[in-house]
This record gives sequence, structure tokens and C-alpha cells, in this order.
Amino acid sequence: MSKRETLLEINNLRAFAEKTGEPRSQLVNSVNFRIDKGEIVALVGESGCGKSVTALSILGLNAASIEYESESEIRFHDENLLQLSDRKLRKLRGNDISMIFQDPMFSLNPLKKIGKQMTEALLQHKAADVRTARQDAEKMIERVGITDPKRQLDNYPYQLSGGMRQRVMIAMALLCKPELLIADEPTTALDVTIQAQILEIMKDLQQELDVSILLITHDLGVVAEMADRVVVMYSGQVVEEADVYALFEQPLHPYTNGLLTSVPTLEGESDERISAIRGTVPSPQELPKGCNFYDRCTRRTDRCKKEEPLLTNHGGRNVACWHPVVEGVKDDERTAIRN
Amino acid sequence: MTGKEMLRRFMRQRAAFISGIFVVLLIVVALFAPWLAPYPPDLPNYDRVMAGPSLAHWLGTDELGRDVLSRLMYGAQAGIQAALIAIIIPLVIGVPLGILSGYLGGVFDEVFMRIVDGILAIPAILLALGITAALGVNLWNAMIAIGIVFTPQFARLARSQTLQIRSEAYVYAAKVSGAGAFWTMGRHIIPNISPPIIVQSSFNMSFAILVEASLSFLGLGAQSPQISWGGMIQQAYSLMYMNPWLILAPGVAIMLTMLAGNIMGDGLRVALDPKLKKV
Amino acid sequence: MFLRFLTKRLLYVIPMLFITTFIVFSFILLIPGDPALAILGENASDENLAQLRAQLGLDQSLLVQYWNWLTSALVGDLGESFFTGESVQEAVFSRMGITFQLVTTAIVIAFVFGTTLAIVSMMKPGSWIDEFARLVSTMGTAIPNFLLAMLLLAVFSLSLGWLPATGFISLFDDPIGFVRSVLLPSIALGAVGMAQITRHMRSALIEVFETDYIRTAFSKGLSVRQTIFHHGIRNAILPVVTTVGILYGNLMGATVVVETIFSIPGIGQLAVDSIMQRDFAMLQGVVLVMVVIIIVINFATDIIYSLLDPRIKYE
Amino acid sequence: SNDERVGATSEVKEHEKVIVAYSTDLNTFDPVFGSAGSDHSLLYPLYDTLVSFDEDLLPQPGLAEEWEYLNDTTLELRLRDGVTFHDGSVMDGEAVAFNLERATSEESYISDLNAVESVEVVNDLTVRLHLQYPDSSIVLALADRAGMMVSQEAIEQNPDQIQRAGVGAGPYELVAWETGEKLTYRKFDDYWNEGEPKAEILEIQVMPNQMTRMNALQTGEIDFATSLPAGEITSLSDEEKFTIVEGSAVPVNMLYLNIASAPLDQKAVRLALQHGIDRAALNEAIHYGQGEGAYQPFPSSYWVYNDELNNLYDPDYARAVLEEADLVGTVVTIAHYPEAYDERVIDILRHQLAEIGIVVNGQAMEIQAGISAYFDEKSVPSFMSRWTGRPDPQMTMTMLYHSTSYYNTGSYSTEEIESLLAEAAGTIDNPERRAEIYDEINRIGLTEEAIFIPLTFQPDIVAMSTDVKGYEPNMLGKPKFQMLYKEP
Amino acid sequence: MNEPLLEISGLKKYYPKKDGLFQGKKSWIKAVDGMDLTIGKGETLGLVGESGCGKSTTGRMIVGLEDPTEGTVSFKGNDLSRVDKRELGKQMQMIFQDPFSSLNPRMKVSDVIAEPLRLHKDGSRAEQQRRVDELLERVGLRSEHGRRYPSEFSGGQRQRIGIARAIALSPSLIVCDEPVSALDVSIQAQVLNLLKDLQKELGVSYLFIAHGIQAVKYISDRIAVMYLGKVVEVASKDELFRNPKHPYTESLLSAVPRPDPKLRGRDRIILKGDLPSPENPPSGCRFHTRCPKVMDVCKQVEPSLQVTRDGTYAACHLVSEAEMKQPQEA
Ligand SMILES: Nc1ncnc2c1ncn2[C@@H]1O[C@H](COP(=O)(O)OP(=O)(O)OP(=O)(O)O)[C@@H](O)[C@H]1O
Ligand SMILES: Nc1ncnc2c1ncn2[C@@H]1O[C@H](COP(=O)(O)OP(=O)(O)OP(=O)(O)O)[C@@H](O)[C@H]1O
Ligand SMILES: [Mg+2]
Ligand SMILES: [Mg+2]
Repeated sequence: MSKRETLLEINNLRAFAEKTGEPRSQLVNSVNFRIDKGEIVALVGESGCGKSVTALSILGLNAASIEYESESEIRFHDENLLQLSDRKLRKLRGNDISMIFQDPMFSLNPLKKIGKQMTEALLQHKAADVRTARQDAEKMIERVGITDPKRQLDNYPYQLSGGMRQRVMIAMALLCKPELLIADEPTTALDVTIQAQILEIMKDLQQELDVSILLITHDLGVVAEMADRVVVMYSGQVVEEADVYALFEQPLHPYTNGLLTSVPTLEGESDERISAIRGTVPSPQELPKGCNFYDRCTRRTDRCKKEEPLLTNHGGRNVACWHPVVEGVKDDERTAIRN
Repeated sequence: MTGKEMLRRFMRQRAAFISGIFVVLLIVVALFAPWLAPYPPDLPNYDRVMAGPSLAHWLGTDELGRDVLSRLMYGAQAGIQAALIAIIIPLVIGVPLGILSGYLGGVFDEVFMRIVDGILAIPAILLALGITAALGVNLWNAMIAIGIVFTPQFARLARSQTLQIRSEAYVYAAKVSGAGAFWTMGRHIIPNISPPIIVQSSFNMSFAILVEASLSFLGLGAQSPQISWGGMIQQAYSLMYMNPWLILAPGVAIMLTMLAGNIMGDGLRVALDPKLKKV
Repeated sequence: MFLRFLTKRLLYVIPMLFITTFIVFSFILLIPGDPALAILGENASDENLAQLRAQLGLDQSLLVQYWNWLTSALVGDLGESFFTGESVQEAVFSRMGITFQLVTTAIVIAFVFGTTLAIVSMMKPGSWIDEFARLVSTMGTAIPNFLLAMLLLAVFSLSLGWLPATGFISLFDDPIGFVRSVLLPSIALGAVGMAQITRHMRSALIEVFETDYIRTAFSKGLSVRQTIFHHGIRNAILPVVTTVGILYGNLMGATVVVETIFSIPGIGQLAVDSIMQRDFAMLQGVVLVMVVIIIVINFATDIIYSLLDPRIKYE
Repeated sequence: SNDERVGATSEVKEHEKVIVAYSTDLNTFDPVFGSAGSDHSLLYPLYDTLVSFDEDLLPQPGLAEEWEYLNDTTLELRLRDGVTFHDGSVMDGEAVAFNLERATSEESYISDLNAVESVEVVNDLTVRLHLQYPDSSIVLALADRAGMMVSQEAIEQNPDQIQRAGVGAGPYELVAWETGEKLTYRKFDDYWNEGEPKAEILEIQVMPNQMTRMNALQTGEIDFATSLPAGEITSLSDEEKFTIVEGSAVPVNMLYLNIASAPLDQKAVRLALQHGIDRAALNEAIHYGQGEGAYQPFPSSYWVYNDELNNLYDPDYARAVLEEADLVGTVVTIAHYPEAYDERVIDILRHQLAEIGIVVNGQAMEIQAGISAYFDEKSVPSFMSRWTGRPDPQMTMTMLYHSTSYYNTGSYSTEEIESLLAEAAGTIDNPERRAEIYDEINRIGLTEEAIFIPLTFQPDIVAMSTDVKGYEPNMLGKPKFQMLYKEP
Repeated sequence: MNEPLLEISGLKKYYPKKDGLFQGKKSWIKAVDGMDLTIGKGETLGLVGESGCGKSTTGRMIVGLEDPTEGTVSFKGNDLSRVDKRELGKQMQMIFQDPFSSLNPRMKVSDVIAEPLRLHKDGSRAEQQRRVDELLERVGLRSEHGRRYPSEFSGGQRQRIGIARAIALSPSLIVCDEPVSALDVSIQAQVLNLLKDLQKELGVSYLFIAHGIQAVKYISDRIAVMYLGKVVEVASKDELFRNPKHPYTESLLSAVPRPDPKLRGRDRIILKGDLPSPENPPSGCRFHTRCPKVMDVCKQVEPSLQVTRDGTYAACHLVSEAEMKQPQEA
């Protein structure tokens, strides 16, 4: 695989929320990964593991109550987005990096016509006049497969179905031709048949516009269909990062492994029991000292309880585990990627 | 969510907690007014008319030389009792009717809600005024009137809450197991609509004190020898030129109580709302 | 479409008017005190009383009285005052005109200041203005309007002499006089409203700011100000529209006290007087007109709401 | 329309317009309907009366320049010449007869002329009243409603119209009546008394609340305010902007007693009330000494006042009477108005009477409810209210003491009192004798029978800005605003 | 399939569209529009279909929460419209989708689970308590959990509590309305295993509603596919996945993303357009607006559910042409 230019690099992202009278909760704890140009990176993990917090921190859109540790870094074109002034960040948003959200039901302002909402970013960044902006918008929503775009632009969101709205969201996000699109569970709220449509459109557009995508999901099927590379998160941490083929071929982290085996497949014999991961995710307020996955892991040892495994290079892939599913690399050969 | 948990969540909100303490203190003062008050509240002393604050009379004396602090304490008694009456009536009449209306639906609901809307269209104070005129002028009647005025509000709240709870999955679960109307209302609806109603009660209790004061100001509330803050303001207003300060004590008392009631209501809302806490 | 929506709403109003007026009618009969006796005073002989009662229609049953009232009310005749003989509709309309101007001014003040305060506090969270907005929204609901009225009166009229202490001048007669005469009472009336509106607008804005579409707006690179003005206000103002509708009713009631203090000959005073005097014909008219106004206001808020929110279709 | 006329008045110069704040509105401008004692001040500017009165409530010429009893039952009135009504019709004997007959008719609410049997028009300027029986109060009754002359033409044209817009022969014409708000009068150009009235426009604003009247005066929105609170007024008295006039008048605050109902059917309870209340202390506490304690229905400056009946307060006696009748602890329910002033009085009474063994149970009722409950339903035994007074003491005495009087709710009197009342009625030309008779009635009625309990005379306080002139207080307590004017 | 436990025939549910006073004609949301199904004893029938196609409505009608507009549900041969609703709880129970709203937040967990027992006065207080402890353990919780409130549990645990409540009276049928959709993958597997174990142990039948096809496949014996208020295909799961008869089933299966990147290049059928509104469904075959194999006849004639040679049922003109065999199952 040819080495591509890195577009975005997240180094040691640590975010926490503190409310008076409540224990500090560590929402994201050591997240490291990068996104290359023209690449689709999937960020997977269970609900609450910090996917959205991570994604929102890229654009500085997290709630004001969420703070970052000082060593956290999100590099984009040689700038640390976490340190960027609000004005500069605003120039970036919607222009270089845009984002679509999980629920198309609520991502559009219900009181504004589609057209108005779509052209907003264009008018903000591209100094376009209203007419050309509208023409651009028409072209774009036609591209995402909406017929009769002229009329649709004059509709209100409630007049559109969920699938249509998500198309509109995608069109809107790509209107300024950004370098990076962050899609936070773009299809979770949709039916499978609609999901297939949307994913197809995303893939087509990604190729056409050569945009990088950070695709957040918890559906491994979607990951397998879409991603070039996969980042697996568990309880605020990246536990594994690998090329999509390699990951599905042989997951290294017991958690990734568990995830893959706990989904019943459509092929194969159907009567076999699925092997579930036991237990539940620890709450962000009371993370264990060692490995966060300790309680649920089948491969755990005492060491896991005491020492936190860091993300380390493991035969060309990164994994944060003392006892990866495939052993063979001695401890001292591991090189810490970051701490 | 347990009661203890709610209490803890309530106490964690500082303003609400302080308000809560204020209300508790007020209740204590009201309950023990006969022991706490330095003077009988209606004992005139023509030698010390409208005196300013002094060691003997912390808040001074009124136009008949009565001790303002003592009157304030007894006024708290009336205020608390009265606010309770104004809440109990809608709780006893409005809430059950609202629950029934919401639960049964259909024609009963239609008719009942039309009547409720009809009453709600009449401005509250005006309605209270009319009812007080009908019942006769005194504090209790004013409070009964306020209670009646609050009744449709509570009925409406109870109804809308019932409608909401009625379609929660756990109610369906109970129905699947064969629960009837009584069971459902008793075990599921009433416990779950209580928090908003408690919150509303907290707001309305302070509102009751305000309405009582308004009625008293118009001469339709407390009458001597009943002592209420509203009545004290009415008296003080008629002496505004001679001694404007007489309005201050009852005025501040009303304001603080309403403030406490409102803040407490907000605090209760946060403390009792299960939605604000997941897992 | 719109017409049908209107007629539907109007048809909904009719039973409500029946119910309300009937409730008022029944209440009135519960009020002790005989207007005939009050009018005749020491001249009350049995014959005189009987004659006057017949003349006032008080000798008939509740339903008959209600029916008579209703049939004349339907053709626009609300009868005559028991005491002064003046036409009820004339009296009520002229008083209502005054109160309406007063209450509307109060609402406008409350709305303009309340929403502005909320918006500014949202733009600068944690700033002094934010703290001030919070203070206003809690304190404002706790200060009784009559107390505020007395305070304003004492300071701005009696001590400083800046504004008149009594009376009302219509906007249409003398706009400057109107402002001077209406300022203190409408502030006294509107303070609670302002607090409520600030509070509701603030929490609505906060709520709106947690929605995905606001995040979407931010993700497009809009500034806080742009987001508030292009996306926040319109969404947040929806619940406030309802609040304003309710406020109209509340303030209409509150005039009962404030008008007394400022000696404004509005509907509130008329209401109190007619209750005290047992002028049932007048009282019935007063309540009817108040209720109609309140219903019309609610109706108007519905329409404003539906204009602001395209989701509400007139179906 | 009204509006246009109101508009026209605004062109009048500032100093030609007098604005008065008054406590109540009236119900009708037709003098024969309506019963409130507070109406007179609003009627006087419009209607001149046949007889007038001076500040001591002694009769003075009015529209009748002089009068004379031809015998005990015939009163002849000689009318002023050249008087016209506002509508231009002539005020003559016919008009007087028409008005007096109207006042004595069935429908009229006026009972002061019950003694009148017929009215005879002798000529244009002479009218005779033929009485069924002698009545010493007739002359001053003609200074009251009964003497207010209304244009016959106006009544005949539209009798209902008079109710809302009176047409009289007084110094002012009515311009507009905005019910409950204000009344606007304009100077009547053809008024018989040249040079009167002096102000072009008289505006009377209705302000029921005494604090509002004070406020409006303070800020200069009005020129003249009536019935101001004692005590409060002292805070205005320092200022040079205001003239304050304090007078005494006949209206008396009192406890009406329904002697037919328990426990007031017990004479001991009534006597205890009568002797157990310290009027001086009461007056001191509520009027700050500015009024007068009342042990009889007449203030000390009135011509029928009895010097000897000046202090009945004797708590020992009161207690003794109660103890003797074994009635210590009796509860007396007193209805009163729900106003700060009344409540204060009740509070003081409660304390004073507790000393002698009577428990006061105050029961607040709004005006109409109180009147109904006490006078009609008779559901409360006692009522604290005000006797608004009448021009002639005979009227007051009859109404308070006679068993057939509406105000004597228990219909209780003694033969002696009633025969004394009849004698006073017949004492037409001997005021001293009348005063003696009243002394006797009051002595029996108050100290022995305690038919009612007089409490205090409220000070009659008015205040005006210093440029207002012409005010003359009168003992009736019903000011004539037509005499007010401003110095340019 | 062994003897039928539940039989549904011609079931319809129309909801009136909330509307004004004088609307000329009332319009209806045809949530369920003519359903026929059977569930055998100890069997799991999966019910799949897109959101809004009427799955939950069907489930609610079965357990008696909703009265059918038309058609019958018969349970063990008895028409349910004639059976006392109260008694039904002993026979049928339901598990709900949302683990948060399906437990009363103000009731202790033990009270939640004991509720069906108390409603049917099943045993003494002490016996009920013992049964609750037993049930808690059975679903993988500890008996002291009973003293806590639902808010103290995670989604998966709550769903277990819901299951314990559902099996408290040992019913013979449980309608599971998307019991795992709201759960994380790792937890889904736990719950599915639990349901499967319980079935083995108790012999209970499930109607398993879901739109996640993987889970349905795992748990079901047979699967019914719904489209816009109607069943379009019923087949044993192996048959369904091996050889889907109805074009809708086919496209549905093909749309499911597979967790294997090596399958990326496979042929997929991507449907066009959205699900039509149940208010006025398309004429003829309801699927014809989106069907990749649409023929002229589909637009006019509504195909009926027919049994095919291999014992599965499908409602499609293509199938009728191929099979020409009449349905036997009602
Ligand atoms: N503003 C906030 N304040 C405090 N905690 C927060 C806040 N936002 C998120 N969290 C917490 O941070 C954790 C991570 O949340 P995040 O939204 O990133 O999860 P996620 O992986 O996106 O989950 P999902 O799949 O449900 O979207 C959760 O425990 C969540 O409760
Ligand atoms: N009580 C109701 N009143 C009106 N319409 C209803 C009602 N319940 C359901 N519907 C409508 O009936 C149709 C079918 O609803 P149902 O809940 O059965 O669908 P579903 O297949 O369970 O969908 P999902 O997968 O989203 O749960 C939908 O269009 C829905 O809007
Ligand atoms: Mg997320
Ligand atoms: Mg469903």
C-alpha cells in the first residue's frame, strides 16, 4: 500500500468533564490515530466509548464543560486544532472539515427551508452570491440522488423522509468541497435498504471528490463495507488500529475479537451459539487502574489488572493489549507508539 | 430512584438547598410562633406607635404599637397554613379528575377538558375575587378560592402527565399481564406523575401567598384578628406617607418566601426528574 | 386550508364561551348580597324590591336568566348596568381599550427586554449580563406586582416627580402622555412577565443549543452570533410565544390590583367594582369580554406559532 | 358626542379649570332615584336646591329666596326670579311643583317629604306645601335631594336621559360622565347668580382610594382632594404647595345594633358596649386626635350638641352590668368593611371590650354584602358603618331612633322616645326647644337603651394646592365643589 | 412445524388519522393490512421489515394491547376477542424495545418482576419473593439486585429484568418487540443467548420482531418478512437465506452490510426510493414502486400469499407464475 499524505493526526487526546459536586469523568483517554488523504477511516466501538467526543473535538464542537489535557493534540495542516482561535476554527468548519450527525431527523433546523440551510456554509466561506450558491446546492443534491432538486430546496425538513434528509446532510457537508468529512453514525437511524443507498452515495462521492472520511459507527458490517482503515475504541481508548482487511482477517485485541464473534453471521450454520463478551463497559467515572477491558477479558492476567497497556506497534498494526490474540512478539520488541 | 437519592440530588443544588432551609425555618417559625414571638401579635401599645427598630422591637412597631416581628411570625403561620389549603384542594379534587380524564379519554375527557379550558380562560385573580366574594371575606375563604382557582391547572397538568405515562412501555407491560385501570393508576401513573405535581405545588404555594396578598390588598383576604403578610401590607399601604417602612417587613417576607418557593421548585424539578439521570 | 383552520378554531371557541359564561353566571348567583336591595337602600319596601328585581330580571330561574342574557349577548347587547344604567358594552369596551393598551405595553416591554436579555446572556455566558439575566428571571417572579407598583410610585412619582401617579391617557389622544401615564403601571405589571420570558427564552435557547441542528450550524462555520440569530432565536421563541399568550391572561387579571394603585379606569377596576357592588350585569359583561380577549389572544398566538413553525399544517 | 365636548374643554386655560379628586361616583343624575349620601357633591354643581345651608347647617336662601310657615302644616316658598334651567326652560312655580310632586311620588326613592300632602302653585313665584302633619325638617329637606330642581321639559322629553345627563338650574352644566372615571362640568353661562361660578371647567375625578387621592395631589395631577386620611395628611402639611382644611361634620361612625337579635336583645350587652368603649382613646389611635370621640350622633360644633353627653366611658360600670346579667364572655359579631381603617377600629374595639368581658368577632364584608346582611337578611347582629348625616337633625333622630325606620333594624324604640320625636317634629319655630328634646332622646336612647353605639367623628380633611380658592367646609360633610376656583 | 399455538388470519389495524371536525372523508393509516401467520409451539417466528411496516402493531394486537380493526387472533384454538384479557397475561407476555421506558423508574426491580405474579395472585408474598429471586438468577442477575431501582442498571441488565418479568408467569408465547435493537453488539449477543437458553428450558414460543436481520437469523426457526402492513414472505430461516423468493426479501438481504471486507465486490441490489406511506399504499403489489423486477401486472393486481414447492410462502406474481399452487395455510 502506497504511503499517502497524512491529513489529520490525533495525538494523545484526553478529554474529561467535570461537574461541581460530581467526580471527574474521563471521557476520552489517550486516543491516537491519523487520517490520510483520500482515506476512509472507521472509528468503531460501543455506545459511550467516546467516539463522538473524539469526533467533536476535531472541530471544537464539544460542550463547553468538556476540557482537554494540555498535551492533547489534533494536527491538521500543521496546526493544532485544539489551540486554534475560535475565528480560525470557524474558517475551517464546513470549509475544510465538515461533519454530519447521527440523526437526520434532528440535524436540520426544522424551521428553515432546505435551500437556506444548504447554502449557509457556501455563503459563509466562499463569498458566493445567493444565486450561484443556490445553483451549487441544486447540483449537489442532485448528485446525492434527489430528484426535482429545485422543488426540494424550497421544502422544509419535515417534508422529507429520513433517507432524504441524510442525503441532504451529505450534500450540505460536501458543498464546500472539504478535505475531511466526519460522519458520526450517518446511517444508524436508517433502515437497511436506505442505509445501503446512503453508503453507496458516500462511497461514490468520496472517490469523486477525493475527500477523506472519518466514519463513526458501531456496526462492523458498515466498517467492512466502507473503511480503508479501522480504529477500535473501548471505554475512551483506542485499543486497536489496523487495515480493514487485516483486522477482519485476524483481530489482535480480545475486545475486537469479541466484537467480531458476537455478531451472528448470515452465512454459515445458524444454530451455533454466538460467543458474547461477558459483563458491561465500566463507567467513565470509575475506570479501573489497569486495562479497561480487564473485567470482560478472557485472556487477562494479573499484569492487565495492574498496568495499563499502551497502544503499541504489533507487527505493523497497533494494539493496546498485554496479551493480543496472536502472540509472537515479545514485550521488549514492542515499540510504544505514543503514550 | 430512591427517596434518599432524590434528597441528595436536591441538597446538592446550593440555591435550592438554602431555599429549602428557609422554607423549613419558616415552617418552624410558624409552628412555634406562640413561643418564639416576643409579644402577643395583637397587643396594642399606644405609647409606642410606629416606632423604628429597637432592641425591644427588632422590626419596630406598627400603627397601633404592635410588635412587627411578632406579627410577621404569626403571619407566617397563616401564610403556611393557607398555602397548604390552596394546594390541598387542587390535589384532592383536580389531580384525581385530571388522571381519570387522561386515563379514560373519550367523551368524559373531551367534556372535562372543555370545562377546564373554560375556567382557565377567566383570569385567576378575578376568579379568586369572585369566589371570595361568594364565600365571604376572610383568609380561609380566600385560600379556598385560590385552591379552587388552582384546581383546573392541576387537573390539566395531571391529565397531560397521565397521557404521557399511559403510553410508556412499562404501563403496556402491566396491561399485558392483566393490570386493570385501578392497578395501573395506583402503581404506575400516580407514582410517576407525582414529581411534576410536587414541583408544581411548590411553585403554586408561593404563588398562593402572592394571590392572598393581592386579595388582602384589595380587602378580600385576611381580616383582623387573622394576621397575614398581605393584610399587613394593606394596613401599611394606608400609612404610606406617615411611615413607608411598615411595608418593608411584610413585603420582604413575601418576596423571600416566593423566591424560596420558586428556587425550591426548580431544585425539586431537577431532583425528581428521572430523565436527568440515566444509568 | 387556512380558512378551514380558522373556522375550526373558532368552532372550538364557541363551546368554551358557553361554558365560561355559564360558569360565571352560576358563580354570580352564589355571591351573597342583593343588588336590588343595594340600589334601593332605605327605600326598599317589598313591592319596590319585587318590582326592581323583575325589572333587572333577577326573579327568574338561573337558566332563564342565562338564556335571556345569552340571546341578547348574541345580538351584541350585554344589557345595562344595574346601578348606573349605562350600557354594559359601552362601559366594558371603553375600559377594555384602556386595559388593553396597558397590558399590551406591559407585554411589549416584557417581551422586548426579556428576549433581549436572554439572547445577550446566551451570547456571553458567565458575563455580568448573564448573571443579571439570571437574577432578573428569579427575582422578577418573586416580587409581587403591587409591591413593585408602590415602590415605583413612591420613587418616580412622589419623590422624583418624573411621572404621574394616577390616571391614563390613551395612545390615540396623546402619544407622549400615553407613555408617561403607562410607563410605571406597565412596568409593575410586566416585571413578572419579563422574568418569565427571560427564563423561558433562556432555557429554550439552552435547549436549542443542545440540538444537532445547532451543532450542524456550528459545523458549517457560523459564529455564535450567527447561530443564535439564524437558528437559535426562531426555534427558541416558539415556547415563548405560548408564554406570551398565557401572560396576556395573567396580566389581564393582575390589572385588578395595579389599576387600583394607579387609579387607572380600566377593566380590572371595573371588575372589582362590579363584584363589590353586585353589579351582575356589568360583571358578566366584564368577564365575557376578558375571556373573549384572552381567547382571541390565544388564537392569535396559535396563528403566530403556526406562521413560525411550518410543521404545523392547517389540516 | 361626549368626546367632542370633552375635547373642547381642553382648550380652556389651566387656571380656569379645577380638578377635584372625590371618592365615589354616583349611580344616576336623577335626584329622586339613588340613595347614596355621597352623591350630593356630584349633584350640587348641576342642581341648585330650593333651600341652601350655611357652614353650620342652618337654612339659607336657595332658589327660594324666602319661606314662611303660614300655619303648622302650610309652608310657603317665594322663588327667585329669572332663574332658568340649562336647557333654557324657566324655573318657576310650575317647575317646583312638578319636581316636588315627582319627589313624593310612588317611584321616588325620597322619603324626606312624606309629610307633604299636596303642592299648590300660587303664582309663578309662589308655591305652597300642604303637610299632613307638622314636620320641622321640611325646610332643610329642601336643601337635600328633594330640593334639587330638574328641568321639567327635559324629563318629559326623555325621563331616562336624566339618569345619565342631568339638566338642572345649577352653576354648572354636565359635559361628560365617564362612569367610574371622571365627571366634567362646564360653567352655565345663564346662571342666575352673576359672577358665579368662577371656574370655567370643573372636573371631578373618581378616586376611591385615599392614598391615590393623596398621590395625585402630591404630584399635582389634581387641585383638590377630599376625605384625606388623618395622620397621613400631616406629611403634606409642612409643604407650602398645599392648603389643608380640617373641619368637623355630622357623619358619625357607629355601631348599628339589631336589637331584635341575640345577644343584643340583652340590654346589659348593649349597655356594656355603650359604656365600655373609650371614644377618646379610639379617636386618638385612629385619627391621631384629629377627629372627635362620639357619645351622641352630633359633633360638638353642631347646634343641637348636648354638652352633658360627652363621656359615657365607664368600664367598671360596663363590667358590672355584664356581671350582674351573667353575660361576661358574650360574643358580639360585628360586620365591617374590609378596609384597613375599619379593621384598625375593630382591633381597638376588640381590646377595649375584652377588658370588660365582651368578645368581639369581626366579620369583614364588602359594602353591598354588609348592607344586605345587616339590613335585609339580618344575619349579623351588629354593623359598623357610618351614618352619613342629614341636613336637619330631625331627620337623623327619626331615622336612628324611630321603630319604623329602616336604619333601626331591630325596630326597637320606646314610647317615650317616639312621642318626643313627634313633639320635635311639631316644634317648627323653636330651635332651642328642639335641641332640648333631642338631648332627652339621646339620653334615654343611648345611656338607658343603647339603641346604637356612636363611635367617632372622622375629621373632614380636604387638601388643595395653594392656588385653589373659594372652599368653604360645611357641617354636612358634602362639599360644594362649584365654589372652587383658581387664582390666575 | 408442530401444532400451531397462535394463528392470525386477515388481521388488520387501521388508525384514524387525527383530523378536524368536518373532514369529508376520514383517512386511515393502514398500519397492518391483512396479515396471516401461525406460530407453533416452542417455535420462534422472526418478523422483519422496515420501520413503520406494522411489526409492532401486529405484536401489540397479539398480546391484546390493541384491538384489531378486522381479522382474528386465535390462541390455542380460542378466538382472543372472546377471551378475558386479564387471563391472557398468564399465556402471553411481551418484551419491549426500549430498556429505559419499559421499567417503571419508581418501582424496585423485585416489584417490577413480581408485578405479574401479584396481578394474578400467584402464591403467597414469600413464595413470590422466592420466585423473583429465582427469576433474577435465571436471567443472570443476583437476587440483591432486586432491591435496587431500574436506573441503577445498564441497558443490557434492564433488558434482562424485562425478560424476567416476561417469564414470571411461565407464558407459552412471548412477543419480543426488538428486544436487542437498543443494545450494543456485545450486549446483544448476551441477551440473544439468554433468550435462546430460556426457550430450550421453558419451551416457550417467541414472536421475535426486529429489523436487524442477523439477530433474527440467529434466534428464529422461521421468518416472516413484512412490507407495508402485509406479509410478503414466510419461510424457514435456512430456506429464506438460501433462496429468497420475494424480490423484497432478496434486496433486504442483499442490503445488509456484511462484516467481511472480502465480500465488498459482491452484487448488491440497492433499492431506489423510500418506503411509501401506509396512509395510501401503492395499488397492486405494494412493493411495485421499488421492485427491481416489476412487471405490468404488479401495478394492478395484488399478489396473494402462496405456498411454494419447498413449503415457503410468498406473495409475488413471479412466484405465482413459477409455482401455480394454491396456499393451504390460512
Ligand atoms: N457534555 C458532556 N458532559 C459529560 N459527559 C459527556 C458529555 N458528552 C458526552 N459525555 C460522556 O462521554 C462518554 C462518551 O460519549 P460519546 O458521545 O463520545 O460516546 P459515543 O461513543 O459517541 O457513543 P454513541 O455510540 O452512543 O454515540 C459517554 O459516557 C457520555 O456519557
Ligand atoms: N397509535 C397509533 N396511532 C396512529 N398511528 C400509529 C399508531 N401506532 C402506529 N401507528 C402507525 O402505524 C404504522 C406502523 O407502526 P408500527 O409501530 O407497527 O411499525 P413498526 O414496523 O413496528 O416500525 P418500527 O420498526 O419503527 O418499530 C406506522 O406508520 C405508525 O406511524
Ligand atoms: Mg456518538
Ligand atoms: Mg416497532
